[in-house]
Amino acid sequence: MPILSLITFLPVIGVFFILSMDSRRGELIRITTLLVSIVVFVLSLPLYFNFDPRGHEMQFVEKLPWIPSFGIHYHVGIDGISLFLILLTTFITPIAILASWHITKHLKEYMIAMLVLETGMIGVFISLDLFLFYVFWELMLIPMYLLIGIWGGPRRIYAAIKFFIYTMSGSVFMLLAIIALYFLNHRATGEYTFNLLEFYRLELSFAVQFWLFLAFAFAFAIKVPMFPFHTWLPDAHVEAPTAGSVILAGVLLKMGTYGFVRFCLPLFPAASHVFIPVVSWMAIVGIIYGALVSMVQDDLKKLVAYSSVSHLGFVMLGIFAFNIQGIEGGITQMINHGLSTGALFLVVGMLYERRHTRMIADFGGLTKRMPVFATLFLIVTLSSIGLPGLNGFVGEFLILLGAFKSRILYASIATSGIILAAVYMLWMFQRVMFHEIIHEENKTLKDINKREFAILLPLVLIIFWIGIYPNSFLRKMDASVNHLLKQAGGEVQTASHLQTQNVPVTPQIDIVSETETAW
Amino acid sequence: MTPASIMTFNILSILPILILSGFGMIVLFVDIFSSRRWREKNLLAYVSLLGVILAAIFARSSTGTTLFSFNETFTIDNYSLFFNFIFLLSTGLTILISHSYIRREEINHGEYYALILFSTIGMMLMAAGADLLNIYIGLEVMSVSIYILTGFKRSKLISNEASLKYFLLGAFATGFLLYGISLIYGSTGTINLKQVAGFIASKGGISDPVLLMGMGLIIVGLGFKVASVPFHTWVPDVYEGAPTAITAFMSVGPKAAGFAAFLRIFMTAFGSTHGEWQKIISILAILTMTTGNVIAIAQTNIKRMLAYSSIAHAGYLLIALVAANNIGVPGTLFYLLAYTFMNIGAFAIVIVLSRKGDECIQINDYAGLGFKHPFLAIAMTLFMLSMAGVPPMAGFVGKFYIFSAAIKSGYIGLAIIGVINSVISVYYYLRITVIMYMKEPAREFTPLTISPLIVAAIVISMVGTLHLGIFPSKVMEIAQQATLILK
Amino acid sequence: MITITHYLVLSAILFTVGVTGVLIRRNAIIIFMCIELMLNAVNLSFVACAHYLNSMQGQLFVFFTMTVAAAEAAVGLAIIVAVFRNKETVNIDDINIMKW
Amino acid sequence: MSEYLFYIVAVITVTTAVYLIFEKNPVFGALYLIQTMVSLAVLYILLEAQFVAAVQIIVYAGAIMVLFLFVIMLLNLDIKEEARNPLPFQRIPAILMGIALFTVICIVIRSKLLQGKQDQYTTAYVQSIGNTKLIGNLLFTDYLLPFEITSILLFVAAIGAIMLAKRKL
Amino acid sequence: MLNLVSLILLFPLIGSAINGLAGKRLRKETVGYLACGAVGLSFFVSILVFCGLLLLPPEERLFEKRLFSWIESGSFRSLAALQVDPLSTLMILTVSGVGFLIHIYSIGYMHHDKGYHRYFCYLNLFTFSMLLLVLSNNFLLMFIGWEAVGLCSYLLIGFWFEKKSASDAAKKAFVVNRIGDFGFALGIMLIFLNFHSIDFTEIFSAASHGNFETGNFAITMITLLLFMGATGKSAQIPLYTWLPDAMEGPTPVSALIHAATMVTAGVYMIARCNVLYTLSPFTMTVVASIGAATALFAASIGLVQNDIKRVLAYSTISQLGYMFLACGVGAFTAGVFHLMTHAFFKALLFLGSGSVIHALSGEQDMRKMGGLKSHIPTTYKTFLIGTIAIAGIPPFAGFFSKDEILLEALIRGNFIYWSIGAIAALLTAFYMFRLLFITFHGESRVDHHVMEHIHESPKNMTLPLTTLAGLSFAGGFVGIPGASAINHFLSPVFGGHGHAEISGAETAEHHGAGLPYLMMVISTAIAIAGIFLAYQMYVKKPGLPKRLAERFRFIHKLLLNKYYVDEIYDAVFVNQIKKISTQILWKGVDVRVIDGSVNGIARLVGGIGNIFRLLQTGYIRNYAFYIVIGCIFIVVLAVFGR
Repeated sequence: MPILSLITFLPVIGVFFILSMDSRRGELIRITTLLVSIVVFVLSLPLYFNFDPRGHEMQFVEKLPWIPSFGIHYHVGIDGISLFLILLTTFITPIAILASWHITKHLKEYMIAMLVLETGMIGVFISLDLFLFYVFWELMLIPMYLLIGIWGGPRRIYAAIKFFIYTMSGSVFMLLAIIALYFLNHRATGEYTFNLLEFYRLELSFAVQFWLFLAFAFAFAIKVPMFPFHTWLPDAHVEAPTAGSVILAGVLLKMGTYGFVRFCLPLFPAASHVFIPVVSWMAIVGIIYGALVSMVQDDLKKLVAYSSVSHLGFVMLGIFAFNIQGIEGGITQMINHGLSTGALFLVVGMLYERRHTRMIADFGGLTKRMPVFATLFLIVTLSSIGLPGLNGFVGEFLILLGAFKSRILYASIATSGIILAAVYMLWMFQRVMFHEIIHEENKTLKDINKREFAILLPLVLIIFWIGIYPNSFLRKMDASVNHLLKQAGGEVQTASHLQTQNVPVTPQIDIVSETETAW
Repeated sequence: MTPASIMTFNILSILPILILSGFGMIVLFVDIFSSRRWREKNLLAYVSLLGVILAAIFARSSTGTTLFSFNETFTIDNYSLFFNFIFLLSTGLTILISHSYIRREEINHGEYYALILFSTIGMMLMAAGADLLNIYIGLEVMSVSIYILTGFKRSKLISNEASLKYFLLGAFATGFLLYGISLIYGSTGTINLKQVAGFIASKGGISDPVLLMGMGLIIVGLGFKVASVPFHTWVPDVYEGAPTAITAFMSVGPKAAGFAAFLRIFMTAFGSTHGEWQKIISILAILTMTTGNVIAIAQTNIKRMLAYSSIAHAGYLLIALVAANNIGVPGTLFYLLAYTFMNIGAFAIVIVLSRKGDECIQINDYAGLGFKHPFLAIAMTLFMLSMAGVPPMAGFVGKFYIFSAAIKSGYIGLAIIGVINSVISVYYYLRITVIMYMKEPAREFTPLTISPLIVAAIVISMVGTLHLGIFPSKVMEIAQQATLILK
Repeated sequence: MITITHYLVLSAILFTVGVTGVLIRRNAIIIFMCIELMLNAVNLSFVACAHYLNSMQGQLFVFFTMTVAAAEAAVGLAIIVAVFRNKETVNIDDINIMKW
Repeated sequence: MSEYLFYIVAVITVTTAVYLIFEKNPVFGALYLIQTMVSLAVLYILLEAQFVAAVQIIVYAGAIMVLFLFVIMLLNLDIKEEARNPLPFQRIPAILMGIALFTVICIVIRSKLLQGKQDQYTTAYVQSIGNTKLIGNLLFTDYLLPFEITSILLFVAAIGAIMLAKRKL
Repeated sequence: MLNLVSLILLFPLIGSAINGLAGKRLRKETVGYLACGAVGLSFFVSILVFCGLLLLPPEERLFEKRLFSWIESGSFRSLAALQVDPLSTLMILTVSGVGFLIHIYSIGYMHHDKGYHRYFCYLNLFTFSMLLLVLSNNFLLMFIGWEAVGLCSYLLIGFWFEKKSASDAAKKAFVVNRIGDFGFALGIMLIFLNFHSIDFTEIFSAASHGNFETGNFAITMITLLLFMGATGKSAQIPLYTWLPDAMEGPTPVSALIHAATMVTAGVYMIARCNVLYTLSPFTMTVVASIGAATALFAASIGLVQNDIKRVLAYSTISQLGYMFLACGVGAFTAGVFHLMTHAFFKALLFLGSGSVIHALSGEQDMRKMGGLKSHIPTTYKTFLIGTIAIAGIPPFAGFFSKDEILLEALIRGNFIYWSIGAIAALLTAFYMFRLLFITFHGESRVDHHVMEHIHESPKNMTLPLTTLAGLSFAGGFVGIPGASAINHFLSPVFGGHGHAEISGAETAEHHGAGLPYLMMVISTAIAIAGIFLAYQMYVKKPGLPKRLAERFRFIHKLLLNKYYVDEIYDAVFVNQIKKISTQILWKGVDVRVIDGSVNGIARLVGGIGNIFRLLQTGYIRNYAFYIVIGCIFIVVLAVFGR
């Protein structure tokens, strides 16, 4: 059964269902969308159970010619790395849809956007053909852009455009790099293809790797977002509707880090090694910087958004540790961040729905009125802080351990991020949930209802699950990560000889031999 | 070639041209003899559409063959057929979107359709001409028809002005083109493209300044037609002033014809001396893209914005011309086809939304459209995103081919500037969607009367845009086949 | 001996004068006449080349150019007339509603 | 002899052309242009292009320029251009541009010309058959298509002239 | 019996879960009994485990119970496994035992509180975390417990979250602990890097088999980092500031934090890693110095505090300093011993003070107490016992342990350690009795309203008091010098080092056998001196303290304000960081620089567009001019550009 295609395109089929519905029948539309997304989730579960953790090869592969004249295929498959990101996507989407129950403005269009978004997101993670990947990569941009721009807050237009243009400006360079790879591959093998697995076999000169890495990394760094490219994130998060934020934080940001793992490292190992210091320092600055700026925010969503910058910094640090702990930690942390930050946005959204404000100063003392909510909020907060026993810790610890193994200094500085995490998160929690209630409006707040509980509970359960028994996740990715390390040149030590090489200051790219020019 | 040489003549090769000219006359006759009521019922449009369809059918029937007629001054090959198809498509779509527009603007005359058909003949001649004379005559037939069509709203000063500007500048630029042809003729002794190529081959490259200057002047003349900077200045004014349907037509048909001639001349005649002109064209490409995109950002009138966007697209196409390889040349064909769909689609929506006297063509007038007219808004979004180069729309695939071509031939800097430009372009294309979906309407929408013809045009454009975006393979293969002849 | 260069220089002079005229004149009709001058210059160049090349194509081209010029003249003058009807002027500096 | 003729005619041509671009009154402008065209016709004869020379006189100087004059009269335009010049800065650069263009062209055409294949239509050959006949021959063989297309062009021009200039449709 | 060990963890966890999830719907009694029962059962199992361990020969007293593999990644492996050995057994007995008593006490103390079930949920969770900490067999699992106690302290300190001070204190506790955890985490990583394992047994056997020479840099770094963790958790300089603030929680919580759980974790951890620490003399010096300094420093602050719980808090810090001093000089047994006795009497003192506070309807300021002796006799008596114990009067528990530490400090350390310890002991005796005198003796300064409600605490509160009083009295006998049961018991863990008797015997040869006894006398004398001084100042001449305070106003103020450490931290770190974050990073770098440049580019492009569109003048002549320029340009490029 072409299960990957099924889960990818089922939402699109759902779109057609919804299109046929009367836009006045809101409840029907909501339930249909939810059902579709749940079905997708259920269908994605066999991926986990039938996934063979022993092999690093792509599994559930489907390959059909798409644009044969260009060697472009509809080629999908997953390994232990993408597996969890797909599951995360299918898991987060129903939750996000459930969290959009209050949407009444243009509901039909909203739900369509959600479903198209899901297709785009899954597509990104399963594509093994770079052209296909790029198509999905851009495809998911549109619904997200609309979600922010139509259903967002007061500065939504600015945020939406910023989001779109930031991502676009990164990805066009990636497109060029993909095309360059295509021709390089042709020169090496004589075959025209966009097959990622074929590209893995390429042996590129350092100069070429250098530039291509830059192009790819630029696209991904914006998406992650890494430090100097992050400013779209707070705006996008603040303005996006709750579900938008959840998906943005839960899945979209992962595409950047996933891109590094899937493309930059195995395709350009030598360049990746050379860039370790750069990326690591960007990650570290992101960790500390995100945390510090997060600390002083007075808008809840902005705070969580900046905390994402910090968390994703950890992921990047782990990935560029170039050892198994770091990368496994990084992947785990991707999932963790999706869960806990997604949950935080949900929580903030619930507060926003009640009070129509996100200013921390407008809250205070909510625990008294909303004990259940407080408990769940606390768990989520703690997960975000990285409390041992909850999911965040597993990822962060492995990342730091991995980073520590490769560069002690980096890890030591980065570890201080966990202190800051506690500071900004707990301070926020304290200001929102503790103290006496000073605002009259807060005195009549209702605790969360069943739907909201149903939204948060699965997240919390998985937060505990990963925290207590992470091996059920780690085991599945072992083989893939090991293989990745092999492709990427293994532990960082093996790369030392690369750094002593004479790196040209501005490496020249030579894709085309003269004979190729004329046709 | 003796004076009494036997004329090689194949009726099949000029059949589409004959059909079109015949239908041009028929439309005029029908216009004279039909009653007002029939005219109201789109009769003229149907007749001309019939002509276009017939022409297309007969053009289709000669695919795969290469026919030289009139002693190799005129060729029907896959290349010209591909372009014929683009021209007929744009003509057909233009006819579809014209009807309600010209009725609203009270210029519903048979001459309108006849001129469109005649200008299509000019384009076909440009694409099929194997010597410079044919190309020149084709260019003139096309241009003169369009000068008239531009000024068709003769009671409107804006239309007169556009017409005058287009005419004066067009004639001026044609002067340069002609001068270029005369220099080429003087240098090589021939105006036949193949023979020019042969001359260059026999000399082992161009060293003759006269020939080089001729080539440069041809770039000027054709650059004017395809709206390349700095010969683009007529574009915004003329696009704004012309009847919107004609603007749509102008932005695809003549542009495609310009590129057809451009490619034919530079691939066939100057193909072996790629190095002589790639630098010039690449500078033009950079200037064209950048100017078009940057100024488009500052526009508030949608027709003007689309005009600058059309300039920018010409810039992308010039990249492919620079690359001039087996991806770039068919890529140009593909891109032009895609551009036909998306641009006419966009103008169709502009027509639907505008009022008599070309009101409501400020971008801000589209505020709140998104949920008031979801179909139109979705279609517009689709076209805008396609032009911005977002997958899975045709525009993306087109750009993909063009950048691939540039990279393949090693023009990485050009490709980088190209993608930066396409990021800039995202801004103004997105602005349309922003205004449609995210702004509150400034005023009530008066109910629109939408004729089925224009809906058909929009739907065809949408399907075309999506189909070319998702399944570009077939068309690209055909385009690749088509351009083999240019070698 | 009159060489082709003589003719070409003469043609170049005429062409340049025509171009300059287009650039500096403001009366649409005179501008149009300047364009005609450019075309004439080109024609001269064609005929001269044809003569020295012992070729006929140049003369043919000139024939077509003239035909085209006639057609253009008809259309162009019609346009000018149309403009004049609405604006009461043929001064192109007054004809710029559309800009920027 | 023909040398002197060339120089005389050339001077006349250039002079009238320059007069054209500096003449304020369009009527005189048109007349100067007619004179230019006639001079060119003389040159065509010098170049043994009798048919073209005839057409030049008949079509160009005769038909087209009369049309010009007709329109000038129709619109009653025999007045001077207004003194108001919104673009006073363009005059000098325009003339400089013209000179630059001319310089460039001159530099270019100083190079070796006529490297192309010499065709068969030598003076003797042409004279043996006749210029007009040869042109006619070519027009109805190789260049039949453009010839026919020009009919469409003229048709279009006719339609255009009517559409645009007719007072009432 | 040892297999039951996982039950020790399970009971409190279940108790916590039930109370947390369903406590709201349960009856108050059920909640209380459930919680107490859980810890009680846990205590009971601990005893069984203890017995089970005793049945084994001393060398084999090490038992591991593997539950499941927790985190595995490459060569890194962390099991969820429990380790039973004498040290952990001692700890679980103390923790569950004292914890049990505190639970019972809480039933009465918290009876009126609305968050009753929440409280017990946290309390059980706290016990669970601490038990996990001491039972874990590797560093990472220990780290879970380590952080979890931090979390529980956060929850409990901030239990009355509506009070700003409480929630502030809670946050402070967690954050300061996190700073320590930062070191601890780095320590774990460094351990893994050097030992390729994080299992205690593997690491310690590797370390003790001479793979690392003494003074090894890596080991020194590891131990220093771990010690950093310990300073956070066990409230040592410079990370002690959270502990006094932690008084904002309910009093039994303070008891739990100070006596049985949380703060002892640091000491436990260092004792657990004794093998590593002994390999690094430098770290040992650091530990001892910080311990000694803290002991003195905290004691000096304790002298002038007026909040009854605050005095006790500083006394805890001071006593913890002692324990570190002991560990730092290598006397791990003494440290652990003091940990245990301290658990008894500090729990007693806190619960006692809780009883006082309870009686006075929540009043904590000693200046508003006085003369309570007769009103709450049981509390008084037990409190007295506790005070004597902490002051170090024989034969109470505190005496033996403290005396041993001082002795070891002298023998293994140097005179300075000893003298600091002695001065601190003097101060301890003084301020504890000051507390006792001000609270229970002299004139009553209690409000009228409050006075009317004064009552002795209920049975379920006094019962733990008396039990703990008994333990405070008798608990020291397990460590009588010369026949120390605890030494024997712990010797498998501390092996060749940290064993008082062996080393004691060695040193005895140098210093003569009489030294221990001499020291006992001296320390007793010191304690008595302190008590006497307190008696003189607060009972005999109540005006004297005030005069002294005026005389040494600067010092008094300095002490009263706790050396302004909090203020300095605020000024130097907290405020600066906030300021930098807001002004420079957020509004500067983010908004100005990055967003500014991005928007600037956008504006620039738009601006260029607006300028360039002006070239589009609308004049045909201009357009023609552009064409000519372009033409010349192209021709020149084409002809001459080659």
